[in-house]
Amino acid sequence: MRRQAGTRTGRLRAVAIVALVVAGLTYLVPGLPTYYVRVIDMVLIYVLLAAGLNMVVGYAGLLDLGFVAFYAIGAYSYAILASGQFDIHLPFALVLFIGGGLAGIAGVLLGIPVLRLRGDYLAIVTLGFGEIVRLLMNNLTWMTNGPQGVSRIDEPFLFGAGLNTPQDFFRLLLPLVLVALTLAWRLERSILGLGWAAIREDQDAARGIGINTTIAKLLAFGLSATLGGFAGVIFAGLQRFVDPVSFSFWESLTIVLIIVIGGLGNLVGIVVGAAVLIVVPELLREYSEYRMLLYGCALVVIILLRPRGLIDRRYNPAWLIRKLGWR
Amino acid sequence: MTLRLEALTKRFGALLAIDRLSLTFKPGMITSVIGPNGAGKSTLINMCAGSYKVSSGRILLDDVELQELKKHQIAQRGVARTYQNIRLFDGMSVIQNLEVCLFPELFGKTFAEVFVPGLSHRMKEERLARCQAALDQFGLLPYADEFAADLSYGNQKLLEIARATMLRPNVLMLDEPAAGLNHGEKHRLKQKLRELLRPDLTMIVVEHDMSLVMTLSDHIIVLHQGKLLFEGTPAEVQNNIAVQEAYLGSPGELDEIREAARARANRVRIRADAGIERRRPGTN
Amino acid sequence: MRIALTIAALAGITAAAPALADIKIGTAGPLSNAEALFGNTWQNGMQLAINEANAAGGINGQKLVLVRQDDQGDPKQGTLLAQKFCDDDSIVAVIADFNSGVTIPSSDVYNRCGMPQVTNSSNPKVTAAGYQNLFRPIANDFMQGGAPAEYALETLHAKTAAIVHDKQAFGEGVATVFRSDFEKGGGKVTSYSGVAATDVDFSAVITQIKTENPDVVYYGGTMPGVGLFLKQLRELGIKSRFFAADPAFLPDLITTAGPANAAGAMVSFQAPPYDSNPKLVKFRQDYKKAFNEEPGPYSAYGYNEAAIIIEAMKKAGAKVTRENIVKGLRDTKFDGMMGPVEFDAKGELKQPSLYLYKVDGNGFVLEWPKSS
Amino acid sequence: MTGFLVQQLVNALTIGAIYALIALGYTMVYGVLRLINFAHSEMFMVGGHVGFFLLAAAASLTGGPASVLVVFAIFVATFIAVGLLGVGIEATAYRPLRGASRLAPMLSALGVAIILQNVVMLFVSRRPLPFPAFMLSMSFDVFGAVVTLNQIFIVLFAIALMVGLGWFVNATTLGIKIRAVSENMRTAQLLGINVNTPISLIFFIGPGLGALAGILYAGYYGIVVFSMGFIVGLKAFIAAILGGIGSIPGAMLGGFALGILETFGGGLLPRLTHGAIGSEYRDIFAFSVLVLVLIFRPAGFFGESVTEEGMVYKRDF
Repeated sequence: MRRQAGTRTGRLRAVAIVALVVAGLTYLVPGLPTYYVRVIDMVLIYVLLAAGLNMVVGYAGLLDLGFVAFYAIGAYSYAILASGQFDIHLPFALVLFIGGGLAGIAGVLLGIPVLRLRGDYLAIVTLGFGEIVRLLMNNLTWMTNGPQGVSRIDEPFLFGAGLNTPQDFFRLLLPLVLVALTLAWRLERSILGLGWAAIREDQDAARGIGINTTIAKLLAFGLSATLGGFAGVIFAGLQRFVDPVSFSFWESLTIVLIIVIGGLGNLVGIVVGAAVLIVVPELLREYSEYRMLLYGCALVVIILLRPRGLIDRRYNPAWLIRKLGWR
Repeated sequence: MTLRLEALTKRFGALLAIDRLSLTFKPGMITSVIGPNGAGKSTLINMCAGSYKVSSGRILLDDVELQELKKHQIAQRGVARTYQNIRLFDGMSVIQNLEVCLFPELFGKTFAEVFVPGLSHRMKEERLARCQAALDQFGLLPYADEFAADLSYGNQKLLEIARATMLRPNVLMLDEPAAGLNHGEKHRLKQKLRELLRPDLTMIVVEHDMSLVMTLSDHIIVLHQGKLLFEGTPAEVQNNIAVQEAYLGSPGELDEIREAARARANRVRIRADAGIERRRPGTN
Repeated sequence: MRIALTIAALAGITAAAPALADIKIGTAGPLSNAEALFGNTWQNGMQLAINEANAAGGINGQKLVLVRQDDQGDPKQGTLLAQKFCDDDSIVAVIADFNSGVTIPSSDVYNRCGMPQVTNSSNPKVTAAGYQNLFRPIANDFMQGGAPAEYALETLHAKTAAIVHDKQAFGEGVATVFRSDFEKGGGKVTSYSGVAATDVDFSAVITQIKTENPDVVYYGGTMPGVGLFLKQLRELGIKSRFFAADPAFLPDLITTAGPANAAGAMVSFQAPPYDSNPKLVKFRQDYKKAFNEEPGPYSAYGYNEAAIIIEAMKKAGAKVTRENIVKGLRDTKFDGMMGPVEFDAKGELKQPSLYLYKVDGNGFVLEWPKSS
Repeated sequence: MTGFLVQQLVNALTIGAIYALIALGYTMVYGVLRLINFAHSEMFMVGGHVGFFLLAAAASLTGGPASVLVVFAIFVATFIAVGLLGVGIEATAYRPLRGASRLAPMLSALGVAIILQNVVMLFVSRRPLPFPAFMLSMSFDVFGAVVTLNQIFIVLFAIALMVGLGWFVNATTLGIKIRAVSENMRTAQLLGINVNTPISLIFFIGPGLGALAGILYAGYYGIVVFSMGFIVGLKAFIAAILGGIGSIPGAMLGGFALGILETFGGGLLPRLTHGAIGSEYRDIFAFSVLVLVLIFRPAGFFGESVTEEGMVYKRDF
């Protein structure tokens, strides 16, 4: 706890290291075979999603099994607002905020009725919400094209440059994810983050020390959903095709898997979790149809060996920051 | 501040836990609430804290009607409490248990805290400084970074009181603070409560340990079946037949009262220990 | 473009080199989800074609290899796989994907690396982008849904139709075509309902249909849904003529629904009867020999698609490169197992053929030959 | 119209009975371990396949269609086989995780589900297998509705099983142990009950019933396929929640309720709204009802609804 502000040299070192890593990545990764870059893009998108879900599940202790709904809302906002669907062609940057906003609003709207629910009942209601959203996307054909999906989505433009290769998206995603993680971390250790933790540990006692649990929970739902929305918009921009298949209940479970396997509530763990859960299935590709079988085995083994997640909670961002010598 | 109850009533279905109770708790003194099991002591605290809804009657903090308010609003009005079986935030560190109490005060600044560079750390340090002071006051500073659940039972009790004091309370309600404490711990507790008492603080203690009650309290309220049986100074209470009857059904010596109380205290200790067992953070 | 050239150069070298590397063809389809049967038997069909080509000495001495991948019918994985194939220079052509929802995004990727892509997805949108490297040697949904409508109107003189689809890209696609064509032809659609692809209990919808008592019932969807739907349709005593699309061209349809219930059901398929054409008879025998099971609904298509690529490779001559294969495909002109194959500018089949079969006993008999 | 309604009702009860049987497995496991057992749906699927092969074997032995006795024997055999599978899974994949975060066993169950599904797909059959009808195909006309013998059997058999289970849990010592454990595992332990026995028992009965549901389902629709578990399982779980998870009558009621919701959602909605809301809105309808029920009655129909007062909001996973 008692950390004194780091020395100037320490900070310089930290900055240098981070800058070096980021620069290195932005220089090296695009040099990799495009397939790897695409995989890394996917990992980053799932890091965004997981960081979002983690706010609700990891910080506030509210189990949400329908998180994919917000991902879908984000993706469909870009698909509808930047394609021939209604011949609307808004700029990517704008839709990024619209999509995030819409998802955030949806998050709050979902939050209001479920405030009283806890644990698995909450889980099931959110599951239901997720399915409802997916089914709506599948049924509201006039808006979403139903199962046919929205194709020929505009190529995203950012600062006048077109984003069409996975490399471009990596250059967009890396800083975005870093910012998101930083903010999530600052949020975690902010007073609101502590409030969430208190609600997670003992909601009644949390009220007893004057925490307005209603506001705190709605903020958790809203903020996490917003992140999900961002991820969705970027996904739609990368795929340039969106259909309901991509937002099944299975996706929600994958995101829950990521945060649990990484280490619930630990941002470092989340990054590792996302990497593992996206890369492992890719590594198993050569086994073609045996792939999912092996994937299932891998899941069970990992969970049995490390039920509290791959990354121990003491290796959290604070530890990272100390190691870097920032403070 | 003064806490006044007016014709306060609480029903659980058919059971009448508190029956048209009117009382006044004055600031600057320690008021103990005693009475046999089921007299409605904890119910009283739970209503004042907003954990239970009031069936009828009013709870007035000076002239604010608490029964109208939500639980967190009551807490924000400076009504702090501890729980009969400890309710700490087990998965959080000891210091975080106090830090989070600044939520009502600092929540408005969250946005700035998250987005303004550097501010996050500065605010954190300020908070920690305040909490460390509070911890130090209760001699818990050495445990600052441990999990609340890993503290000894006595220290958990202290931490809970420390947490309550973090709210800068006007009313401090302690539900069986001594239950399960050994002799030395009780002694320290007594001193601590004395230190905490400020002229503007109304301290309410629900306790079974008669020796503690008699030596600690300035004023004692005896409840029986949800009604006020008697109130007065410790001396007056000790010499009151009605009180003894309430406890033992027949007139008896005060030692017997003490005996009964100690026996219960032990039971509580056992239950509470089981409680801790149950609340080890079995989580990530 | 540049990539394609470099690859061309590389491939040129390998072709010249004495040590002959294998020529790889990639394919991606659903192998581990509910559609695993389709994906697997589809790829088996390709395997068969490739085995035959290898038996015949391969392509100018080089052995052909089929790289089978699983996309789980998931667009995200489809694009990842597309990239994987693109990056792998030894892959000179792909047969991908099975689901339209996967092919649409993956074709973007394949197009960037000039990968010759032969697809099995029948959704009209697939070719909307007009990619020059994308070819579809099968009839699209317009044909698939249109022919039965025409037949119902002209041959059966049907006036009313109830339409059900499984809310999937394919099922809804053909169902909408059937509806519009049926209505254009003056027929009346009594109800147009969607069910879930995973459904097995259609009694709710069927009970509704029963009250409409339509002349024909069209089901847009895949197995086992079709079979169960037909079974329950008959069990609830609806005698209307039943139509389904090519996923139902399977013995499973009859076993699932039961011969009595299946009798008279109409199924559209893109190949002439297995016994009509020696190639098909042989194919069926070979398939059974190779995989000791009946061919799946798309095995014949898979075989055909692989055969088309092999044909194009032969044209490519010494340099079996992505570029040359695309050229080869462009001017494909050969008589495939399922009829003449020739592509128009959009990469669509010039003369897509469709046949309507009628369930009779334990088999299908040709009811309505049609070629436009 | 009456025929229409009766028909829909019969359909609803049949599928509802199957949901209810599966829901029992979820509800019992949840009642004790508070675990959403995602693998349970695959027990149902495996059950269907085991039944298929036993019936096929019986047919090849006796030649003609299986007799009542044989069918009964097959039911018992399937129940035991899948029950043992369930016990094995609990011992290997869940027991080591007791005391860990409650999410861990849930996700381990998910992994098991994936494994089972793929094993059946890869090593048994990708193809939907035509399930032999073990019931005489007899049907009656009730108010213009077609009611098959099979449907009647399914409903009655399911109800019988559930009543039997209810009796077992309430009357027998083992059953009482189970209830004790589900009331409060720690107290049960303090009382010297070896909690593993009841838990294993639950993981025997639950999957067993799921497997029977699998056979009934397969017999009713005449098909088994490796992918049949997930959706049905999900719906059965929702039925369990609707009824109030942890309660056996609740599971029963929830099953029938969901069955009715679905069939009427699919059959009646289009009618009432004159096609404005098509049958494709069936699941949305069902899920919406679920959400509403939980919001207004957070513990389902039969679950003991905790009042704001009794509630201790400790972290729950």
